[in-house]
Amino acid sequence: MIEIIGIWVAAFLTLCIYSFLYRDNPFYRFAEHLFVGISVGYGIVIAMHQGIIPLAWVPLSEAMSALWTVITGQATPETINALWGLVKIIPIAIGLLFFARLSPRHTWLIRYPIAILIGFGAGIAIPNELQANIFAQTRGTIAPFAAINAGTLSAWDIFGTILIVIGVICTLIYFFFSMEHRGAISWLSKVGIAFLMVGFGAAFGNTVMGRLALMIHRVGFLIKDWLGTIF
Amino acid sequence: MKRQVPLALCFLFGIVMILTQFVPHKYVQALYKEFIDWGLIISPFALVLAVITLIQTHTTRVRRRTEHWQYSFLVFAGMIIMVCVGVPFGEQDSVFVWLYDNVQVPMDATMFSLLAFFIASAAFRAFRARSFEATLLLVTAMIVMLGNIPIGDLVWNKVMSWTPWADGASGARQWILDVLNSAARRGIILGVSLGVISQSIRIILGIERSYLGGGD
Amino acid sequence: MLERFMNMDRRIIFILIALVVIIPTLIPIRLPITVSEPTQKLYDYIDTLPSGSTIMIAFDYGPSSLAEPEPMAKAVMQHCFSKGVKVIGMTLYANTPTLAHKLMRRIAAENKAVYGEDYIFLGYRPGALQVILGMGTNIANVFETDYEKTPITEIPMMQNITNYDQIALLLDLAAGSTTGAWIVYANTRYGLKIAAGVTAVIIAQMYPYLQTGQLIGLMPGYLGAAEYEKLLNVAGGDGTVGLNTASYAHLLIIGLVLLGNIAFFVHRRKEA
Amino acid sequence: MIKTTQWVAICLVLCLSVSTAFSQESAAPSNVTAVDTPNDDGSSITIKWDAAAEDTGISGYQILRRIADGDLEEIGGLLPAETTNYVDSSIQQGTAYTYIVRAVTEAEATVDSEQTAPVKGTGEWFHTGKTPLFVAMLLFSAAIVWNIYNARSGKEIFVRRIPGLEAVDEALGRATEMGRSILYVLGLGGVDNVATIASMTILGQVARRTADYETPLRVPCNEPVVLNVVREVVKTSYLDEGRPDAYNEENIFFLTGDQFAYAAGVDGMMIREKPAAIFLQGTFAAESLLMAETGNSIGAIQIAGTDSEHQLPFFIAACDYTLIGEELYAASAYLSREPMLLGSLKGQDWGKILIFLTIVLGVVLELFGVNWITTLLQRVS
Repeated sequence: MIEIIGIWVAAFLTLCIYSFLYRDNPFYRFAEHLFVGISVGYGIVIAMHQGIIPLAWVPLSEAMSALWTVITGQATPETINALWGLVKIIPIAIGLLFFARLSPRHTWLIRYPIAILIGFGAGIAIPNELQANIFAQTRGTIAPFAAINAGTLSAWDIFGTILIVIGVICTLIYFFFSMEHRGAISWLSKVGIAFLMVGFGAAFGNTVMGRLALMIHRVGFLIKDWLGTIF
Repeated sequence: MKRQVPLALCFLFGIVMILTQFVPHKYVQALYKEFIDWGLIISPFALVLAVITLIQTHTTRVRRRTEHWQYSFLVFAGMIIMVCVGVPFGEQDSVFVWLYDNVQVPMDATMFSLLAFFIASAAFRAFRARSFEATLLLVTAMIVMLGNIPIGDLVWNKVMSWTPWADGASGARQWILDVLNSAARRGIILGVSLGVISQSIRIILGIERSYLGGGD
Repeated sequence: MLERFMNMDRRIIFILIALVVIIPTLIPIRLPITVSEPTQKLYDYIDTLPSGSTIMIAFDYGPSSLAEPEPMAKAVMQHCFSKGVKVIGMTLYANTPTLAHKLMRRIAAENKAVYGEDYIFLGYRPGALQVILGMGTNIANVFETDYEKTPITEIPMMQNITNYDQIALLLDLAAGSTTGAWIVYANTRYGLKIAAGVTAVIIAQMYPYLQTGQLIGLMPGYLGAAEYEKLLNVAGGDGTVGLNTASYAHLLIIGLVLLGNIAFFVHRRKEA
Repeated sequence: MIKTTQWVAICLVLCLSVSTAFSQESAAPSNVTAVDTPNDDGSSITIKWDAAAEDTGISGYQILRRIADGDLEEIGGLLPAETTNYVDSSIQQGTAYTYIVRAVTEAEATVDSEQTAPVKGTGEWFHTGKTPLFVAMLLFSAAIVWNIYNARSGKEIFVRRIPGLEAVDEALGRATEMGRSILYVLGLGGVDNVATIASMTILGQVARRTADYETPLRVPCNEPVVLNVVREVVKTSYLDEGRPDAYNEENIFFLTGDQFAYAAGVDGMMIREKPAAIFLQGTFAAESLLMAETGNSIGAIQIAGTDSEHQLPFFIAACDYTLIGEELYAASAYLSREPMLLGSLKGQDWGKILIFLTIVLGVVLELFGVNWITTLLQRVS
């Protein structure tokens, strides 16, 4: 029974969302606002149960009880190790600074957590982007030429490998900003644009199947699962 | 206090995060794991603040009776139900899972599936051979789409069998993706990465500080 | 007229797309399918397994990409149950267990398979790599209990199974990059045979593995499921319907774009 | 210090005596060495030995280890016959281990190698394998800083035309004329995402112009921290333009953190508020086309920009102007004409020239069978 109610609820909401394709209407507005509310609620629950509780609350409370064993003189190496949990007070305190936003005089305090998070992201990004993207992509462009040297590629594959190098270089030239695109540069950057357009076309065409699959599945749900409960 | 300390913190955390990538020593790696946890602990506090602004937005709408104000109650209802069930009983609770499976997931999936319609209307409108570039976009998209369906191969082998791709449209599609698409993607990725790195350097060195806002 | 066609209300396109998706779902009109070699190989491999052997299926896709892998799971499981081959299900995705469990239950019910004897579902454990490696030495070390919280040791079909040595094949139903991990850690390290069923978007990434023989079979998206259904002689299976529908929709979009361009050229000539 | 050397000496003597005690057999694994695994956190030791000759009938190897004079313990199970190394990651840091590699023959007989010298696992303070990465990072940072420094000293820096950005004023002007609002979407990224920061800088520039025009600027956010930063950024722009009165905090609000619920909400806003101009700048995923196509349907001027290369085709198809990849990062420099941003843009171009040269040199070298560039660029974990 509860399952059938579930199917009906899901089917109703599915149709509400699809009604948007016609135009804005009360059913879509109903689903849209409910969706926003439910998803925010879900986000809060996940932030609690997968963020704050396991990462901050559990280590901190363990550290507190460990602290108690130290005070009462029953400390073991294990409980002393658990004292490290006290470190979590720092991020919690930093996080609490966000609430400074609520007091106009202390608003500037939220710059602290924000600066930390931004510094964090920037620091992680530099070596990772360099290695995973710049190094790896440059290497990926060069490496196939070893196979040309070894003579294991067909003429057609060699053509493809060379085409990739031309494509990469011309696309990079399109992204030159501090140079006026004139003469040879302009010509090469046009080749770069051509590569970009071909790449975009290919990616667009290749995505159609996946998007259709989503819709076919949704229609399948409506026709089989939902109408199936009626007929 | 108001500007220098945040900039110093940003610099400090940035540099430490860079160094953790180059120092394999266990103390540094432990610090890295600790900092990652810190990030995950700090962010949820901002969520509380954001939810407060969400509630403010919708109470204002209700109070001022702006158009469609009634729907704001739905936002509250959805949020309160999820929080009341999920916070005390956890995300494994059967009622919470039921709500997730039968309310949130279907709407997620349906919104996602709207793309099937939108991708078609966007293709119809945008894929016109107005210029050389637009023609390239159009032609490759068509070939790749043909290559994704079995009929495409049949048609291709009848009409286009003189092309170098032996196994029909799917062969052409594969070649386009492997060669032309990956060349363009590489160019984009290389450019983007340079942009990301230079912006990150500016942030860490405190040259880029627009995120601090104005004032002193 | 031409101008009106070129700038037609997008809702007409929406209706056409809806029709082209709904009609084939209701009235299956079959398009010709030739079975490709990678799917045939997978079918043959399972077909020649002795009754009583066990295969493992990894449901490595999320709720947003289940449309293509589900028909594949259905076809393969149907094949297994009809041959007396047992199936162990598991997933490397955190939010997939409920979904995969439901799916397995449904397919099993359709084929009158019994939980614990013909199939089980292990569920999810965090740390993909540790899970793949851990099961190589002992499955029970990673999954002490199955998804329904029964200890592995008490499940009838698991009595003679300790690790990959007793598993004839791993089929990875993937929407992401998990197949690579299975190949590197389960095949290279423990010699487990691997096959894959993947969504259309990631097919291109699979060909290298197929060429090196690291994948003994591959089902590419709806097409793979449809081919498998053809081999099983199932009419109107989810894969076949999906493939047909998707084909019609592709043809519709291609047709619309072509017409749009013809109109565009005719219009431009008139203007000039 | 003396203690350690003494200890090592004792161990060496011990090892030698132990090893001489073993009779040398032909099948015994030879040249067995155990060393602290380089470039790790000190949690493992690597044992290496020479491959056995073809006809010795070895079916596998076992690794045995002992702590000081303790008992031999077997670790890791039977290794295939073709292995020539093993990484023992089950060690206690600071403890010295000695190892023996035991060859197991097809006849189930076993032959032990000599015992290795004692070795401890230690963590390294620099990953030598990442030296190229480190050098590249320093070089690029230097290039950026140098160019910024140069730009600050007043040198004119040229920036090529970016078509999408020339449309910004047109879009804002039209919104003002029509008396409609402007919608600015920052995508899904958090504040630790660099594209989001770039988008905020552009938003700051857009806000300066809307402050003058008194056009409402609506910014629905989907990331809580971003919301707080955006409020600061926009407020600052209004202050700088001397229009703090025109700033309305309610226009910058949190919608939801869920990807598709966010798209549903933004679509709803678009269709009800009918903004005249829509900016979609930042990191996007599948929801890109959901928003761009709806925006197109209401006839708004749309200026998109993203570094998510998978979403670019959809923006190209549905928006009037699209900033492709790095153009998003160049946009803030282009709009603000701030020397520091222009300078770093030039630094990025130096980076491109470097990549360009590396590719050309690498290709030429590979064609002649020299692969040191690909080796330098190899991924190390």
